Amino acid sequence: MTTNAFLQYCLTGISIGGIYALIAIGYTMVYGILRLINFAHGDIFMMAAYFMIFSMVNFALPWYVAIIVVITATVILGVTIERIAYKPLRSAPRMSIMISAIGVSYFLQNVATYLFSALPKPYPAIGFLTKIISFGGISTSVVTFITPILTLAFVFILMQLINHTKIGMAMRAVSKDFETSQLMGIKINRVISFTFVIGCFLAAIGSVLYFTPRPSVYPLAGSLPGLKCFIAAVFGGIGSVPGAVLGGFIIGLSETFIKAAGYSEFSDVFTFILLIVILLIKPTGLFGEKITEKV
Amino acid sequence: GGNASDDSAANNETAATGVAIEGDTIKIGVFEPTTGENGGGGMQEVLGMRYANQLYPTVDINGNTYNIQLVEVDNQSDKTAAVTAAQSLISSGVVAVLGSYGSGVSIAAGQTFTDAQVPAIGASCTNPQVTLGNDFYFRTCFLDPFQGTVMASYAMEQGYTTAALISQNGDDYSTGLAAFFQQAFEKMGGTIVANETYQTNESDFNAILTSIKAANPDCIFAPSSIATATLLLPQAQANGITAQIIASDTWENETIINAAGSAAEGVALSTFFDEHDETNPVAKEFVTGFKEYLNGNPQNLTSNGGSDGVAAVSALGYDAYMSVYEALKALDGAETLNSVALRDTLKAVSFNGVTGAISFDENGDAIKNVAYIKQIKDGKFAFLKTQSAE
Amino acid sequence: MSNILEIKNLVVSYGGIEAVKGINMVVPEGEIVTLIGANGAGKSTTLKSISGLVKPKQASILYKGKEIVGQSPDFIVSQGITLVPEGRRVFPNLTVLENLKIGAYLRKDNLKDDLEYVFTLFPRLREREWQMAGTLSGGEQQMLAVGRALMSRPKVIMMDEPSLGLAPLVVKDIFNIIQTINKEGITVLLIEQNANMALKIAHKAYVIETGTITMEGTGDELLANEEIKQAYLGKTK
Amino acid sequence: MTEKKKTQLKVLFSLIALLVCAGMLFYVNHYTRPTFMLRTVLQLGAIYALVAVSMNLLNGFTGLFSLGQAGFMAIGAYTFAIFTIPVKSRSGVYYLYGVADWLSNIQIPIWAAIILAGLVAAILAAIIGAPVLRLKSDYFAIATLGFAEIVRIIVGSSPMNRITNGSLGLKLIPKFSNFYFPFIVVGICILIVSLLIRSSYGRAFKAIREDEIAAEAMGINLAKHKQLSFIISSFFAGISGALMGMYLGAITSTTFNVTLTYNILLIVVIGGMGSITGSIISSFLVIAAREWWLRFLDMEIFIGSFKVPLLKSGFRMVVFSLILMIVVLFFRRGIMGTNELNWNFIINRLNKKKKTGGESCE
Amino acid sequence: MSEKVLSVQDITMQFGGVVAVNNLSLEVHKDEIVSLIGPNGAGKTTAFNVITGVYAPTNGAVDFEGKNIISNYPRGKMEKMYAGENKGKYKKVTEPTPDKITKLGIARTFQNIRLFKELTVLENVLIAKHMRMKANIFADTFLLNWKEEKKMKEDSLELLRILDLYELKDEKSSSLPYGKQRHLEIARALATNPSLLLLDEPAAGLNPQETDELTEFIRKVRDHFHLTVFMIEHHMNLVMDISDRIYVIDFGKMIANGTPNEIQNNQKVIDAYLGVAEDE
Ligand SMILES: Nc1ncnc2c1ncn2[C@@H]1O[C@H](COP(=O)(O)OP(=O)(O)OP(=O)(O)O)[C@@H](O)[C@H]1O
Ligand SMILES: Nc1ncnc2c1ncn2[C@@H]1O[C@H](COP(=O)(O)OP(=O)(O)OP(=O)(O)O)[C@@H](O)[C@H]1O
Ligand SMILES: [Mg+2]
Ligand SMILES: [Mg+2]
Repeated sequence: MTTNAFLQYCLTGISIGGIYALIAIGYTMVYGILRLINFAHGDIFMMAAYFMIFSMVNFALPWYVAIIVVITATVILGVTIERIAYKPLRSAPRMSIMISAIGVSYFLQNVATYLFSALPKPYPAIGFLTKIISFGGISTSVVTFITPILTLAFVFILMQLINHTKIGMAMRAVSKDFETSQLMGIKINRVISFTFVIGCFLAAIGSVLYFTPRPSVYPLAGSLPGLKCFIAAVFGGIGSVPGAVLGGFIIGLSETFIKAAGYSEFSDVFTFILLIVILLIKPTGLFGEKITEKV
Repeated sequence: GGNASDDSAANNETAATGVAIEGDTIKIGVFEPTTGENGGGGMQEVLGMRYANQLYPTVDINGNTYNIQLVEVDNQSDKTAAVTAAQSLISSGVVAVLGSYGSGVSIAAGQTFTDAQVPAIGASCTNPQVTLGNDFYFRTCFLDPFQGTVMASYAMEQGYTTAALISQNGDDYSTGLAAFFQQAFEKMGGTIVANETYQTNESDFNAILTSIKAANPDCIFAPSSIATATLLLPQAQANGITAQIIASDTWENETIINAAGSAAEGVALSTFFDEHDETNPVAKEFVTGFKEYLNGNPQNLTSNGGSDGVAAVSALGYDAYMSVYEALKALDGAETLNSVALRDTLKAVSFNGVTGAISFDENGDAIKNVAYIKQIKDGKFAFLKTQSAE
Repeated sequence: MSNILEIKNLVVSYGGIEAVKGINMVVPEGEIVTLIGANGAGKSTTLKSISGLVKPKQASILYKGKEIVGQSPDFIVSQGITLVPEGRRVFPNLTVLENLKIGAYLRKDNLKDDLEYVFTLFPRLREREWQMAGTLSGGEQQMLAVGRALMSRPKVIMMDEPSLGLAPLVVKDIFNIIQTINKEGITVLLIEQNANMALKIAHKAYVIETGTITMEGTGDELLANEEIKQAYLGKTK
Repeated sequence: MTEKKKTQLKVLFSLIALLVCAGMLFYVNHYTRPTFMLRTVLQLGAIYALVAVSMNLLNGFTGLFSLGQAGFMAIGAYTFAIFTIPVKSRSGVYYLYGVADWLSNIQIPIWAAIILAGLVAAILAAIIGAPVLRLKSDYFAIATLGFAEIVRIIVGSSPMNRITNGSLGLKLIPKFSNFYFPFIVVGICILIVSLLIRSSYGRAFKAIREDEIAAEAMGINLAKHKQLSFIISSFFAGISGALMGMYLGAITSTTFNVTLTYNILLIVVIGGMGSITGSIISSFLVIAAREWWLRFLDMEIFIGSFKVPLLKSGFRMVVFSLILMIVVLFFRRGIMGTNELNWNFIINRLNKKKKTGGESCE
Repeated sequence: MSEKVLSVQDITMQFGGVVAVNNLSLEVHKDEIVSLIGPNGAGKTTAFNVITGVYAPTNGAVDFEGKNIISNYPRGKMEKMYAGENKGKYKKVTEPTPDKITKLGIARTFQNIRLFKELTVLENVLIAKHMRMKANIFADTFLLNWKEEKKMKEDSLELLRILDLYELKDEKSSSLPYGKQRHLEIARALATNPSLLLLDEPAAGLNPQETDELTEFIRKVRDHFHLTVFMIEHHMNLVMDISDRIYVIDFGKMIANGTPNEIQNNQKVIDAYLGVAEDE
């Protein structure tokens, strides 16, 4: 492998890893607060892409307005889903909520097919993001370059929010105990909605960064990234934000290099084996809380 | 559980005679994916069938006029769902079945149709396994070994000696075609310098493309789904890949040009049909009529990906319907009117279709020995040449 | 003295089974009121109903004359009624300091004095300010739970078995603290298995048996009652 | 009434119920059109019932949240297919890559292949179980999901071309020899699982579900019992995979993807985690609803010239997903909860209705 | 004095830097009732957890009925962090899992009740009998061992009858009143046929009256089953009433041991744990 090729792979891996990280945060935060594997998260990400198409193609909005519209619409979608499909099941067994999440996932995929047809739709180009930059033999688009930077910036802000603000404290409290949180005067539904707001906000941003260099949207476009990001969240220890980010980058880089080594057929096999091996060494992921039950 | 002794004669009683034509309606099943991975292409194939049904809604047999009714089911591009979908068609009393887009689901459901003795006519399913050893499956398109060989000869003629392959793991259409191409290309003296695969619903091809770029092939053969094409092309462009990209019939779809834009320029592909072919009057008539049909209903236009481009699969869907229609007409004068008799008349059908003259060989495959090679130029599919397998 | 809480005909059922069957009781402002009764009698359920954690089948609960049935727990807390729940329930993943701060979640003013106050009551907590609450011992967690409740500056503090599983020395501390905060004007509604001590400090007491109130009176009255001695106080040493 | 008499009565009633079921199957077989959709629904429902019960054994009874069922089904289906596709048609099936030499002439009877399918799945479970079972709750779930995906990808990969036919999959798998076949196999398997559940080992599994630490303190060897449950569950998943192969006639690796596992999971949860009869009822209901009753939603229907709104291809799955959500909303613990639809349950229900309370049974 | 049943030798249990139990040694003799008391967080439950195999001790050994059953010394990562005494005294590693310990004849209850909530009272007890079953899973599934199963059931019912739980046998265990749940936990432990019974705060959450009843219950159990009882408790009435001997620990270390009378008057214990006795 030449140095150039190596750098190119690194860039690819870090960039896709950054997007995985953004989406994985959504999984991990929802899991942290509701202990729910939100199977629908990948599909919310897919819907965000359709919102972009509508704003920029059908309503001809300029990209900076469109992005705001997309973020708003995605957040509303996410919060609505939480209200309709998860909130009524707050006191139900965990598995029932999980089935509701699978239901939402099927629902979004099929509604998208029903409304927009299963044919891929072109994702609108955002001028400056698609510009090609090259330095020393490596050529890449702006978006590939800024994705990891944006990811890290968001993660930094998010960590501040969670660890050093009142709402962050409330989120951590709610994640452990609904009833007692209510007794503190915390409106748990608001806090949970807020968690979905953050998750969906990042999914919307992630979708812009993801679909810009892969400009094609179809109803199943969210399912594989969804699964991978979920795996990323588990890698890092589900519930942990820095863990999800690290997991995203690990998956992005490892699958890129495995493909680079010529084993593209087995890239997912390697990823899963890596996951299982890591779990065997650290049973709750890299940054996961140890599940120690006091006897 | 049950302890009653088996009495399989009862099972086969009706099966021996197939499904009879009764009443004044003839039901024809449409077995296509309209959701899932191949939902888009499947829907376009359905559009062709619906259009044909709209043009030829009735048939006269033995002095009676029958209405032909399409019964559509969605096989969800999923092999498990496909079998039950096929069963539900049989259950609703269809005498023939059209479809499906995507060979995998057709292979999965083939046995169901055979068991029920109901003939099925595939439109665009190109895998040899669909009709092989199945007396009730026909198809209106050419086969993958042929298509793979055609593209290999095309590549050779263009002077390409090295090629890279990209195919979808677990997808019989994609891997099958890649394998046929490889066989033919290597036989003709070419070398495969890279053989990459990806998972279903994969949307990031950067790593694969970087490897291929490093292998520096003359051309890249990438048989895949429409969705994959729209993702692969822009990423190839972004990676600065200059090798000629060639592909197969699925790629003849305007969606790809719309989605990939400039990245699609120059791609060459084989297909069944040429929209601009002036020499075939049937095709010419079909194209004008079909465009009107699409534009006449916004929902049709949405289903066709938002444009009125005529996809090859729509044309094949039309021809599949017409095959059954011709076979039904040929039933005129027959004593027993049932699906087995229909199968027998299908064997002898011969007519001028949109995609050329159609008649079936002993396997049930349409006898076609040329493919159209097209190239994307200025955002359009431009006819390049016809190519036969040499 | 006026009644800060009035509970009329409280009925609660869990999936068809009535746990509380029409309880009537009052809590006079500024007093310590205790509820005693066997396990499963419905004591915790009564407190949970007041704080809105369970929705009663029927009831009228007046707080300072205003109906609070049907309000959400966070609203009820905001009105000044705080519950120290059964089994401590500190937030294990928050530090001691954060646990105290979250007790004052609804308040927008400065917390400094109140923190200082809690730390004076429980010097042990000041030492453990930065420790994760999950790693505290049982007694420390109980102190934290009480301190956390105080941080919301309640007018009424309800405590559900605060002495459960605590060492004798700490039990005494807890009862002392209850009296201290009561002297500062906070009304206390207390559930205790340790009926001896509870009745000793209570101004008023109710006995609950299988969901109904069977007896009421001042703490001393009940302490002297033979039936109560028989049923709840056990052998006196 | 004495306990003994009661038990005898229950056995009698159960036998009658069994006969009624058999009779209904007999009726369906002989007096309905062979193309009747009910037949398909019953057969497919039975296969799903078995795999759902096998998943329930793990998830519902032992409390191990596993998402690996599709992987074990894949192993079962492929094992079965590889050893039963008629030798003479092998070259047609492996038309592209050819068949491995050692394989080209092996063909074993159907029943042996079914058992072999279960065994191979069980052996694999034994191998991966030891390390993976150390993981807790969702981490175990993800590890098993990962394992299932690994199996699926490897089965369909090019190095396996000459054994599994790689991406092209296998076809000409022997079909059910008669209508009753799947019901008999599934019936026997579910009977065995039910016997297991009520045995002392079954109780030990439930103890592990309720509280691992207490179970261990009661002398139950956690590792051994979890391993047993995992292996047995995989065995039956393997068998159901074989039946699925027979039902489909043609399989490819993508048949056994994550979605299949999700579908099984939703059957289990809707039926009730920890209820065998719940899983059975729910699989028939889910399959019937999705594959049969809701089909009409996919078709445009005209009444006269009036087009019924919304109906169009794809609408069925939209409605299906909504029904899913509504069902879990109203049956939070599934249709049956942890109860079984048996005589005790029915008697209790009746007693409750009559408000007699009465003494409890058994 | 009669023979030693349990002998805990120099046990240290360290969680990271936290030393929960520090070089603790104690003995329990046949047919005794011995109590372990101490402030919250003193390490009492942890000591129980070590004896029952939930945690492997960092250092030290445990003998049961004269045989060594647990032994460990600081190894690996712990070697450097180890802060306790008696380093190097123990060289053997024996770390049985809890089920092995139970099989040897030590049963326990838990500080926070841990019944199998969804299961009936009878099933709770039957599960404890599973361990001693001889049949393998195959025989058990296909009812080949029906005699054994029948015996198991009869024994369990007999046990419930002795302990006054028979009437409740078909109730879901979580629906029992709290006091009865405590009784059931003990019944379940007894079903494993132990010779040593460890009780962790059996009276927690009980009112004084119920506590008195429990005292009788424990006595009855001890006499009927000829058991040795080792118990953690904060209710001094119960402890002083029932115990033959008492060990007191604080910060993981033993600070006193002796008869109830000695302990009640031990100044160290009063300061750390009991507080000044109230005049009554
Ligand atoms: N969430 C619940 N679901 C069903 N039943 C419940 C629930 N919570 C309490 N119960 C039942 O309601 C009754 C009253 O319970 P409650 O907790 O109020 O009693 P308590 O007097 O506080 O007893 P304790 O001294 O044990 O705390 C009991 O029979 C209990 O089993
Ligand atoms: N798994 C663990 N990890 C870390 N620290 C632990 C763990 N288990 C116990 N500890 C710590 O060890 C110390 C002793 O705990 P233990 O539960 O043994 O106390 P105890 O004497 O039983 O107290 P109580 O009377 O409150 O039950 C405490 O400081 C506790 O926080
Ligand atoms: Mg209570
Ligand atoms: Mg303890």
